[in-house]
Amino acid sequence: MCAMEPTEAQLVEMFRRMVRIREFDERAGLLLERAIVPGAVHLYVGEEAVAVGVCAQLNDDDYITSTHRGHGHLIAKGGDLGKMFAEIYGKATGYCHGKGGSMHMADQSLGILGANGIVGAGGPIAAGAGYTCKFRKQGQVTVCFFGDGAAAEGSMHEAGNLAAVLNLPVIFVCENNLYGEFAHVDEHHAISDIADMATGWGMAGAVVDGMDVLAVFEAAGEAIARARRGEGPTLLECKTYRFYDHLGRDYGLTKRPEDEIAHWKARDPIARLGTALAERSLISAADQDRIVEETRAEIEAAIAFAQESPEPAPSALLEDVYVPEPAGTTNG
Amino acid sequence: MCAMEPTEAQLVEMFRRMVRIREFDERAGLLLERAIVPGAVHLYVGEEAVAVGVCAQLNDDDYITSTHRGHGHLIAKGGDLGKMFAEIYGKATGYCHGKGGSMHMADQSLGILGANGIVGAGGPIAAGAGYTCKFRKQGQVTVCFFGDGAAAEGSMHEAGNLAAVLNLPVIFVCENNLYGEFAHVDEHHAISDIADMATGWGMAGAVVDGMDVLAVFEAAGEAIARARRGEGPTLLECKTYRFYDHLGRDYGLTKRPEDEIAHWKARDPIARLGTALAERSLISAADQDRIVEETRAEIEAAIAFAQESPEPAPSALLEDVYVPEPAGTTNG
Amino acid sequence: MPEKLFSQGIVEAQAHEMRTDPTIFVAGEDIELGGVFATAKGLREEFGSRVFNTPIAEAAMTGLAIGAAATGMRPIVEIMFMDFMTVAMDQVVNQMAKMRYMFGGETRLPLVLITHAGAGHQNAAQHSQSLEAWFCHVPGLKVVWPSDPYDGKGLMIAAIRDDNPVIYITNKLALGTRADVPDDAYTVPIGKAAVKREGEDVTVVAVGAMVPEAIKAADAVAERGLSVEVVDPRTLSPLDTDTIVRSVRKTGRAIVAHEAVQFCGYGAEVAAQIAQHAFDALDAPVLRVGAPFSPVPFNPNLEKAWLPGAEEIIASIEQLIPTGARA
Amino acid sequence: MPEKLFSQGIVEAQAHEMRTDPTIFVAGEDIELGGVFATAKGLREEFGSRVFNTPIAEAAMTGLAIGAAATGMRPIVEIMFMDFMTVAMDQVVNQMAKMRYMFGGETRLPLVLITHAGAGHQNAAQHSQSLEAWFCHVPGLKVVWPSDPYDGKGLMIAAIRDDNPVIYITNKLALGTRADVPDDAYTVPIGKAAVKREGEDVTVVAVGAMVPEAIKAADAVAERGLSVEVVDPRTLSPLDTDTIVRSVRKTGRAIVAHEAVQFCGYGAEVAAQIAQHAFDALDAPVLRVGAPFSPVPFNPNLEKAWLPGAEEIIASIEQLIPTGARA
Ligand SMILES: Cc1ncc(C[n+]2csc(CCOP(=O)(O)OP(=O)(O)O)c2C)c(N)n1
Ligand SMILES: Cc1ncc(C[n+]2csc(CCOP(=O)(O)OP(=O)(O)O)c2C)c(N)n1
Ligand SMILES: [Mg+2]
Ligand SMILES: [Mg+2]
Repeated sequence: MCAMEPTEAQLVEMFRRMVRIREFDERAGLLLERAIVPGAVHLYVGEEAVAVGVCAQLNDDDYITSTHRGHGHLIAKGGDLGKMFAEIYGKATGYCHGKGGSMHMADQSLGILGANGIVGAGGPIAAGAGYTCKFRKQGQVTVCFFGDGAAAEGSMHEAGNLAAVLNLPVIFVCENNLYGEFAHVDEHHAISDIADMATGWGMAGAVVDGMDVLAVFEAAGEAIARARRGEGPTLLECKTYRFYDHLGRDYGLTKRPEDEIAHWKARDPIARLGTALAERSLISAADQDRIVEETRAEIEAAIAFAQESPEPAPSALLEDVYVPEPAGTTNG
Repeated sequence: MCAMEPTEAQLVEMFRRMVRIREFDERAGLLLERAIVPGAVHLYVGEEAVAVGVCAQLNDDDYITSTHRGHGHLIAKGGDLGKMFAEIYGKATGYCHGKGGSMHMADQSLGILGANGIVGAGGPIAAGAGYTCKFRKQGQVTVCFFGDGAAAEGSMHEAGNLAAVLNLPVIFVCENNLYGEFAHVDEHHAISDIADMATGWGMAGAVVDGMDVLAVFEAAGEAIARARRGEGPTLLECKTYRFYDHLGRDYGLTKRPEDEIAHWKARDPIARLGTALAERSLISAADQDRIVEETRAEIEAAIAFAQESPEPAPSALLEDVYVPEPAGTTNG
Repeated sequence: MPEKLFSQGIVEAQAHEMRTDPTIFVAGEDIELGGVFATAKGLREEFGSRVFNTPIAEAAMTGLAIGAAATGMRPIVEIMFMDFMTVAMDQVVNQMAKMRYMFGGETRLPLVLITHAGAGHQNAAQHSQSLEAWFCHVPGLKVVWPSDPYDGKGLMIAAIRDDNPVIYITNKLALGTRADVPDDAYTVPIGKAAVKREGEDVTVVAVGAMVPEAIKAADAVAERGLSVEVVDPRTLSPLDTDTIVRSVRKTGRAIVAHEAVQFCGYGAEVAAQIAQHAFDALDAPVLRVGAPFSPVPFNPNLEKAWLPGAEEIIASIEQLIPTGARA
Repeated sequence: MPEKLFSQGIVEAQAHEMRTDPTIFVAGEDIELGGVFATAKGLREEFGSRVFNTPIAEAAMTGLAIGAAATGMRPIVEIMFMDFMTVAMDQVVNQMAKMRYMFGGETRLPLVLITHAGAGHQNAAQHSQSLEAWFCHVPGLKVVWPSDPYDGKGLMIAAIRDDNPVIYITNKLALGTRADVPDDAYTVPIGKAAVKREGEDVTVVAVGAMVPEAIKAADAVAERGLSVEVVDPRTLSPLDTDTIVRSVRKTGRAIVAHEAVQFCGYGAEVAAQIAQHAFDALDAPVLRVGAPFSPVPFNPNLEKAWLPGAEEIIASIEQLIPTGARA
C-alpha cells in the first residue's frame, strides 16, 4: 500500500477501521465509566482519521510507536480486538497478558512497538526502530504517533533532531487534538502549527486536516514514500479533536466550550468518509450501517472473549522481568 | 546600556573586555597544559565578540546562565579575574571557594547564575530566572548562553518552548562555534542555522556574525530591548569559532582542517574591532597595545593572587551542602 | 479540629504561606484546575496568575523552579506522577541539589518540588513507582513524605519555609483520606521522625503509605498480645536516625517497610543503620518489607500481590516472634 | 597473556562480537574517535558506519538503543559520564527496564549502555558521580561493574550476549590501568561474584574502584596478621548474595565499600542483606565505607578527602578488630 490514490478496497477498509476504532472506544469508555474495567482509558473517538489514514500506508513489517491514547493506533495497524479488550480487562489472554492495560499495548508481530504512558517517550524509541529500518535497507519505515502536548517534551526534540541527522525513515505524526490533558494547546505552545518544529529539526513538515482520512492518507503516503526511498524523516501534523474528555468520557474536571465541540463534531471523520463513499457509490449508506452492525458484533464478541478469559496466574507476577527467566527470584 | 549604537565609552570597554577574555584564556590554557591547574578548562579564545557584544547590553541586575566554556561570559559580565583564577586553582578565595573549578563559576552579585557542566542544562534555569524578571516588572532580562551542540538537548527545546509560552524576557544566545566536542555541527544538526529552532519554539530568531562584536551588540540590543518591553524571548545565533581545541589548547584527539582554522582566525574579533576603532580614531594601535599590556598585568596580578591564596580548609568539605549548616553531619 | 482531606491540608499550607509571601508561586501541568491530585485546588481562584499551568516539560518546569529560586522567588512546582521525575533528573540532581555547594555556598534555592507516588490504582508500570531512594542518595536535597493529613499540612509549610530544595512526596491513594487538621498554620519540623504508636516488642519503621499499614498490622498482632512500635521518619533525608535507633534499642527487633521495590530501596539504608547502630541490642535480624523485584503490573490481583501492606508486615512480625515462641 | 589497558579489553570485547554479529552497532558522542575514554578505540576504523557519532541528546541516544533492540539489533550505546544518565532516566527506567514486563514478555531488548563513573580527576560535582544504586533499584535492568581488565573484557562480552538491557559501568581512572587479558573471547558470567582475595578475619565487599583499594587495605593489615577476604560482586544486579553471605559466615565480620555517597548507596543493600542473612554469624556490626554526604568538590585536597579508599577501609577494619584485641 503506498499509491497516492487509495484503491476501492483501501477506501472500504479505511472506513471499516475507523468504525472499528469508534465502536471499540465508545464501548471502552462505557466500560470504564461503569467501573467494569480498572485503570485509565484514554479514548481516540474523533481522531480516527489520523491513525487510519497513516496506517493504511504501512505494511505489517513497518513499525509504529504509540501513546497513552493508543487504541486507535493498534486497531488501525491491524490489532486484534479480543486481545485488546482482554488487556483492558487485565486478562491473561490480553496483549500484555494483563500486565500492561489500556495504556501499554503492543503487538510485535504487527510492528506495534508499544503504547506509552510517558508523554513524548515514544520519539526516541521510534528513532531506534527507524535505525533498524535504515540498517536493513528493505524500505521499512517507522511511524511515531505523538500529541500536541508531547511536542513540548525535550525527548521529541531530541528524537526529531537525531532522526534528521541520521537520515532515518521515521514519520513523526503529531495528533494535534487541541488539548494536552485539560489545557488548550495555546498553553503548551506559542506556535499555531506544531509542524513548524520541523524547521528546527531539519526535516520536511506539513499540516494536514486530521478529520479527513483521505487527506491524511495522501500526506502520509508522500512522507512514507520519501522515507522508503531513503530521503529521511517528516513531521506531519494532523489537526484533529477528541470528542470525549482527556480520560474516559467525562472526567468532570473541566468543560471545553460547547461551540468548539460542536464545530469539530460537525467534521466527524467517519461521517465525512461515509458521505464521500456514498457519493462515489462505493458503499451505500445501508452498507455502511451494515459495517457498523458487523463491527458492533465483533466488539461484543471481543468483549465476551475478554470477560470469559482467565485472570493471569499469580506466578505471572515475577515472570517476564528478564529473559530467560532466572532460576529463582532475582533480588528478592 | 541599551541604545543600538554603542557610545565611545562602550566601544572602548568592549575592546578591553574582549582583550581581557583573550588574555585570560590564553593564560588559563597554558596553566592547564603545564598541569599547574587541575581539572578541565574550556577556552573561549576566538569567541570573545559573542559574550562581550551581548553583555554590553546588560545591567548588573540582569541575569545570565553560562556553560562549561564560561570564562568569557563571566568576564564580559564584569567577573573578577582574581576570584576566577583562584577558582581555577581551587583556592579558598575563588568564586566557589575552590569547590567548583573552571566549569562552575558563578557570581550572584553580578547576576551570573553559574556555569554548567551539563550541556543544555542552563536553558531551563534561565527560564526560571526569566520568570523572576517578568514577575518583578522592572525590565530585567535573562540571557542563556548555550552551544550549537547543546541545541540538540531536549532541555533547550523545553526551555525555549516554555519561555515562549510564558512570554519570558529571556534571550537564548547560541554560540555556534562549528563543533560540539570533536564533532562538526553537521553531525549534531541537519539544519544550517540553529536560529531556525526559533520557529518551533515560537519566538523571534536571528543569525548574527559572532566574530563582529558590533553586529552582536546590535542584534542583542534589539532582542534585549524587546524582552525588556515585555515582548518575549528571542533566539540569537552567533556564528563563531573557537581557536583552540574542545578542551584546553590541544587535546590531541583530532585535528580540524587547517584552512578552516585559518579562515576563522582571519576574522579574529579583537583584531577586527581594533581596526575599526583605529580607523574611527577612537583607540590608536598604540593605545590598543597599551590596553593589552595593562590587561596582561591585570592577569598576572590575578594569577599571583590565586597562587598566593590559601587552600580551602578541610572543614569546607561538608559545608554549604545545606543552608543553614546543619548541626552535625547530615546523613553520615 | 475539623476533619479534612489530606490534599486539602496541602492546599491550606500553600495558601497560608502565599498570603504573606508574594514570592511564592505554584506551577505545574493543569495546576490551574488544582492539579490532578487536587493538592492545589482553589489556589488559582485565590491567587490568580501566581498559580499557572506549564507545558508538558518536566525538565523545564524543574529548571523554572531552580532559576526562579536562585533569583529570589520561592517556587512550588508539581511533577504530577513521581515516575515523571525521571524526565527532570538532571535538573533535580545535577542542578538543584548541587548549585549551592558547587558555587561555594553563594546560592540558595528555597523551592518545593511536590510529586505523587505509589501504586494501587491500576495505572501500571509507568504511573505507580515510589522512587524516594534515588533522591535520598543525593546530597543537597531534602526529602519528606508525610503519612497523614496533619503531617501533610505541617510538612508542606515547613518545606515552603525551608531555604533548601525539598522534594515533597505524597502517596496518591492517601490524598483521599481524611483526618483532623487544624485551620491555622503550623509546622512539622523537617528532620524529625515521629513515633506514631508506642510499643515494646518490635519496631516497624514505615514510610508513607506503609505507616497506616503498619498500624493496621500492630492492631492485628495486638490480639496476640504483641506490642508494636511504629516509627514514621516523615523526613527521609536528612534521616532522624536517633529516634529510630532509640526505638529499636528498646524493642530489640526491627522491620522496615516501604512500598518501593525492596532491592536498593530506602529500607536498605534504614536496615543497615539499625543493624549497625543497634547491633548489640538486636534480638533478631532486621527484616524488610518492600515490593518484589518487578515493575508494577496492571492486573488488579497481580498489583495487589505486588503491593506490600499490613499482611506482609504481620508476616514479618510472625517471623521475628513466632506464635507460641513468646512467654 | 598479554598485558593490556582496561579500556583495550573493552574494545576487544566489542570487536570480537561485532565480527560475528552484524546486528551489533556502537553509537555515542564522539564515539567515532573511540569515545573520550577510549573504550571504543579503533572500532570505527574496523567497522565503519556501524560505529557512529550521535548528537548530544542522551534521551534520544538511549531511545535509539531501545527502539533498535526491540526491532532486532544489538546496540551498544555510550553515555559518556554517568552523571549524564540523568538526562536519559525516563528512557532507561520507564522504557528500557519495563518494556518486556509491561508488554507481557513479548519484547526483548538485548542492548548495552556503557557509562563511566567516579571522581578523582578534579572534574567536580557534575562529572564525578557514581549512581549505580539507582539502576539496581530498577527491576528489568542488569548492572555490571568490572573492577579489573580481565573482568572488564569478559563482562562486556557477556553483556553483549545477554538478551536483557545491561548497564555496564566503568571507573574512569581504572580504564588507564593494565593487567593480563587474553586475546580471545571469553565471558565472565553475569550474576556471579568473585572472591578476589581469600581471607579469614573479615570480609570486604567492594564495588568497582574500591576492589583494588580493598586489596591494598588487605595488604596493609596483613602486616598486623589480619587476613582479609575481598569479594567483588562484579554484577550489582542481580546480586550474587550467596557468595557474599558464605564469605561473611566464614569471617564473621563484614565491611561494604563503594565510592558512591554512602547514604542510600548500594552498600546499604549489601549491608542489610548481610545483617539479615548472616545475623547469627556476625561477630560485629557490618560497617560501610562510602563517600560523605556532599557533592564532589573540585579542589584536589577536598576531593581526596571526599574519596573513600584503602585508608577508610583500613580504619573500618581497625574498628572491627582493634589492634591488640586479637589473640
Ligand atoms: C512525562 C509525562 N508528563 C505528564 C504526563 C501526564 N499526561 C498524560 S497525558 C497528558 C497530556 C498529553 O497531551 P497530548 O500529547 O496532546 O496527547 P493527548 O492526550 O491530547 O492525546 C499528560 C500531561 C505523562 N503521562 N507523562
Ligand atoms: C548532558 C551532557 N552530555 C555530554 C556532555 C559532554 N560534553 C561536554 S562539552 C560537549 C560539547 C558541547 O558542544 P557545544 O554545546 O557546541 O559547546 P562548545 O563546547 O562548542 O562551546 C559535550 C558533548 C556534557 N557535558 N553534558
Ligand atoms: Mg493533545
Ligand atoms: Mg559548539
